[in-house]
Amino acid sequence: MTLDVGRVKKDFPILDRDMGGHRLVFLDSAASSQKPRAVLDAMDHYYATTHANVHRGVYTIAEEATQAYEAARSKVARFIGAPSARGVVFTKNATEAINLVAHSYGRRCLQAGQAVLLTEMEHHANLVPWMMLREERGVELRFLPIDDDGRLDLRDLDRQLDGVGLVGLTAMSNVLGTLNPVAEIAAAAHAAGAVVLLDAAQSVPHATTDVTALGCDFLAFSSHKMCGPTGIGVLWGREELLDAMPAFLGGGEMIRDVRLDGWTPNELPWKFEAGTPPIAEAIGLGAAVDYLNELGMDAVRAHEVALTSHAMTLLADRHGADLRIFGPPDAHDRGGVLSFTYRDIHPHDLSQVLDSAGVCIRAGHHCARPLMRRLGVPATSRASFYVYNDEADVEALSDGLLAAAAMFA
Amino acid sequence: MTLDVGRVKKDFPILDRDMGGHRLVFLDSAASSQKPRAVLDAMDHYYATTHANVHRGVYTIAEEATQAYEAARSKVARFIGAPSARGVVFTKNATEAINLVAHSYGRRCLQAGQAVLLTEMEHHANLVPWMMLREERGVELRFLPIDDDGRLDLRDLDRQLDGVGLVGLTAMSNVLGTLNPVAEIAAAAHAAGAVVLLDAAQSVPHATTDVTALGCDFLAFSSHKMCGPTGIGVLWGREELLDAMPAFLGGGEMIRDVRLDGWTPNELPWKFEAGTPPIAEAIGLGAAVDYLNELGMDAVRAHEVALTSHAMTLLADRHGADLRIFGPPDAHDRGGVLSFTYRDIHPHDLSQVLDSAGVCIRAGHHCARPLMRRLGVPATSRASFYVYNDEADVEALSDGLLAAAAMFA
Amino acid sequence: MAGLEDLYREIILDHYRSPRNRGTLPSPPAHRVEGFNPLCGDEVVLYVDIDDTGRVTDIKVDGQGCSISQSSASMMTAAVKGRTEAETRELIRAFKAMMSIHERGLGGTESGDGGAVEPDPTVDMGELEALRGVVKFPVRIKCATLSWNTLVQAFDETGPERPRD
Amino acid sequence: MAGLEDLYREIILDHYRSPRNRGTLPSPPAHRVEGFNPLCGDEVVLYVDIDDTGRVTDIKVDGQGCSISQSSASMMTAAVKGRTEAETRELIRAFKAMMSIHERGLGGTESGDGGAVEPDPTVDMGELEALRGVVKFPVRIKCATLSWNTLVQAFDETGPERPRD
Ligand SMILES: Cc1ncc(COP(=O)(O)O)c(C=O)c1O
Ligand SMILES: Cc1ncc(COP(=O)(O)O)c(C=O)c1O
Repeated sequence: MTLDVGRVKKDFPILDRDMGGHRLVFLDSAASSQKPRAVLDAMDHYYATTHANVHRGVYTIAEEATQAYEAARSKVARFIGAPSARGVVFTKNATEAINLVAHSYGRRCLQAGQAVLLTEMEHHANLVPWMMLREERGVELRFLPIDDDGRLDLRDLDRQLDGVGLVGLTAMSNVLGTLNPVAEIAAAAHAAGAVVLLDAAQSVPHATTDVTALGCDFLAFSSHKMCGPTGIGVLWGREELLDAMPAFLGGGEMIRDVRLDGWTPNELPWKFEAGTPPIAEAIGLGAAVDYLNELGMDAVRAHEVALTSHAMTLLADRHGADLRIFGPPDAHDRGGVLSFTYRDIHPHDLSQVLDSAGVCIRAGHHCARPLMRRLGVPATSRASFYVYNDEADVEALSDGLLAAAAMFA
Repeated sequence: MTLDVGRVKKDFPILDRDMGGHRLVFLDSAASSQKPRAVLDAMDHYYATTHANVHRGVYTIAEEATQAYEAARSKVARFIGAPSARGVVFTKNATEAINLVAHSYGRRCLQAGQAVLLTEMEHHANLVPWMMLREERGVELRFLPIDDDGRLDLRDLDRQLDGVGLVGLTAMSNVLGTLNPVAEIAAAAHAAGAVVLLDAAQSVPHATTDVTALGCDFLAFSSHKMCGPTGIGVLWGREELLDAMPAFLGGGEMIRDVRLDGWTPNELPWKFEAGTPPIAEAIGLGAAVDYLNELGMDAVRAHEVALTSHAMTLLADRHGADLRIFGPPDAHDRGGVLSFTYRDIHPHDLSQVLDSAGVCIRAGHHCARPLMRRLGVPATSRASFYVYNDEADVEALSDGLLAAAAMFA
Repeated sequence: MAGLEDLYREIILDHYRSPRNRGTLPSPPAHRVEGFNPLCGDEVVLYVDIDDTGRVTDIKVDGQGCSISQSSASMMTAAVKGRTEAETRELIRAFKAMMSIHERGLGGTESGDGGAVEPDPTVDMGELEALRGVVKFPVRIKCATLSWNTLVQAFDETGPERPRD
Repeated sequence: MAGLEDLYREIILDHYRSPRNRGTLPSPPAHRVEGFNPLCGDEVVLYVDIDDTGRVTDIKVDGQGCSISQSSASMMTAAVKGRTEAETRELIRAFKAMMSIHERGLGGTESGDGGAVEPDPTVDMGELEALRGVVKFPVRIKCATLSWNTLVQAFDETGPERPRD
């Protein structure tokens, strides 16, 4: 099955927008993807026919809302190969999901003296929560280094795992595109007695995910990067771990009973969902999962590998040494994310010039400042691909580079 | 200005739904309100024309998305009379807003030995986070009692405030409807050196709010109860306090800089917004604020007082001693929430019978189990009013009670 | 919307209005177990006399709840009194199977399975058949199964003290 | 969408390509101040010699950033070198006023005020006028004002050491 990008583009209403005489060429899906009509309609339909608060109402629409909300949870569970929906917790974004693990597992389940092993290529979302833990509890943080191709350097892994209680790593770098060898690292981590948290914010939207095959213990991702709405993310965790962890946020829904002298937590997954959850957002995410399943995640991945490979070749051909692309040289080793520097034009200026032709790329540190330091650049430009991008979009990118070169020559 | 409920009803698409031959009579807005078309369209339009991640993009749609997101913040600030939008933090719901205060202010700004004063009528959202603090830090919790009309008993307030660092109370009880004398309590609390957190989840949707006049230091509420979408809530706080508080969740957006050896926080309000925020939800909330402003919050309040007063009279007339309504007897002292018991019919059964006629009421403990214990009931039935309810809805409720009486006679 | 008559069968209302085996038993010797539905606050307290062989020699129900949880408890006591552990567990299984057919459980990711067992056609449900309509009202399933889950707990807690059959 | 020519005026590109007063000064005696834009990572390092009266006797810029932040810094150094503190602060005020007209600040709840001051028509902005187009590109305003805010910091930090004028 291959993607019919022409048809896919029609599913995304924003792509019809006129950008001052240009079409919209959206190359920033790694920051947040666009949404297909089906997702927008699912949410609108929900609000227009079924909305009520979930889990506590006896009446019909409350019951329907609850069913729809929980059905979305089951869809998400199947999408990531989770053995059961009980391990799927809805959060507000991937960041909250990681914070939940850092708070609840990090503060209460890590043994005294155990370290946390991260990598040099982590997004701030998988750095700052652990730094907060370091400040508060003195937990040691270690960082797996990267090599010059932007791959993790695992030669010293066993020594680095010694005394580690949790390994937190990204499945795919949002800057380098690097796909990390998660199963291998997870096996080593488990052998060393550590649990593994996978930041899958960049991988779940782009390739088939199977938490069992990956061998991770926690998995965090966001809806808005996978055709779903903003306002919702997911933490999946192994049930034994989630069961043993203390609750994180307190309030309605996450309790079994409350008395003035104490409270008892609810069952999984609700124990971790305090307050009114993102109901319409869950339904939108469920519709996004349906949409991606219809395209087929293997087709999505194949499309992105092909397009990335095409882009790398075309850009190298046309721009030669003016262009420096970071990360693994082979498109099969990476996701559809190209971070680059172009001549000595500042990424902000590059992005501005491209924008005037309707081309959206990101300029900056991509929430990975430690990685920027490691790469020795203050910022990069980044183009990222998704299901609605095609070779014409790569062409537009390449033309924009030439326009910028002319302007700043 | 009075509400034209007939016209208002037309703004809410769900009210057209056919409930097995009945119209939908939605009397559960205290749990979550319905959404007007204008709010749904604002979100749909945003996604279909403007979506991109906020705050970091140079390109046009990212800039527009950022402007729209921040414009929503300014709307919210004006809606609650906040001196500046810098004190308005978007959270996922009111519950997270309260947890933020309990974590960040409670763990780091409360002095050793200081107690927290709550009330017997709090929602679990304003109980459990403090109980967690009690378990973790040994902070003493005190509870202001209520009298038999469901009003706070303030006779002992000064003594109860002695040694208190924070007072957390609801502006309006979600069970009793009681409107608490916030300004008076806040003045006493400040005199005793305590800060005041107002749980305004039930008040902001229903009456004009002015944080300065209320005299509170923190204010928490949810979008989904005020015609806005799920997935977003608000914490407002006095800037001096927020500035002095440590960040809560860590990740992108809330940082100024990250190095492997540490990080520095961003400015307000972003310091408290980790990760991709609920962008479309903020825009929907902004549209809800516009919608409510157009109706006029004074008109909203007047409508609810009139309808509540009418309902209390009509129900007492028709059902006499069969019906026991909790809370203050005068509609002016309360919001549009009626919790009641009817004969000895269990609230679940009552709600089920009403549902069969399209009438939605809530049955249960309303996330206020300690209050249920104080009232000496395991559960109540609750009907709550909003802008789209009218006297015909009260009629339907009353008829439903008679049907239930016939069934369980 | 399913009709109310599917839920509130006459026999259910009868058990609700005149509950069987209502009350308490001295405990010990009776085993006392509490069940609780956190969503609605319904509580059931069972007092069960189980003899050495596991037979339910007496059973009483206390607590409060809606018509469905109350009548289900009442019917259950009538059905299990005098039965052996094996018979009781078989009935519990059959009842829960009847209740879980349409239950949206979180036990599995297959939609609507919830780890449900097919109802055993050889078990005679008697009056309990009247509760079948509850499955059309998913929120109420927890009401109907509350007392049954509590009874399982009673067996599980007392089990180790007696020879298993 | 505003056109690129509003942003990238020829004079801006000229300052970007050939920045004035680029480099460092020995510090001390020069005052060294760093400015940082967390959103894009742009950094500016100013070295300022301020004499006892507050006059800017020399100024150099180091660091890196986009064309807007670099050219704004370059133009600023050219504009303030030799000026008194009062003149410099007046120019800073006028420049920030020009930049903030359309800024969506969070300082106030009135839309788009951001505590903005009306530009002072008596201050001659000279070349700096070329940066006016930046206000049409709100994300870039922070780039344009970075060096100016850093200069304010330099004055604020050194101020206490000298007699105020
Ligand atoms: C008084 C009160 N406080 C807090 C909340 C919690 O709001 P949310 O569930 O949106 O976080 C509610 C609503 O359920 C409420 O009624
Ligand atoms: C690798 C990675 N991790 C985590 C995140 C954080 O996701 P969110 O901002 O949705 O919480 C992102 C996206 O920005 C990301 O790319």
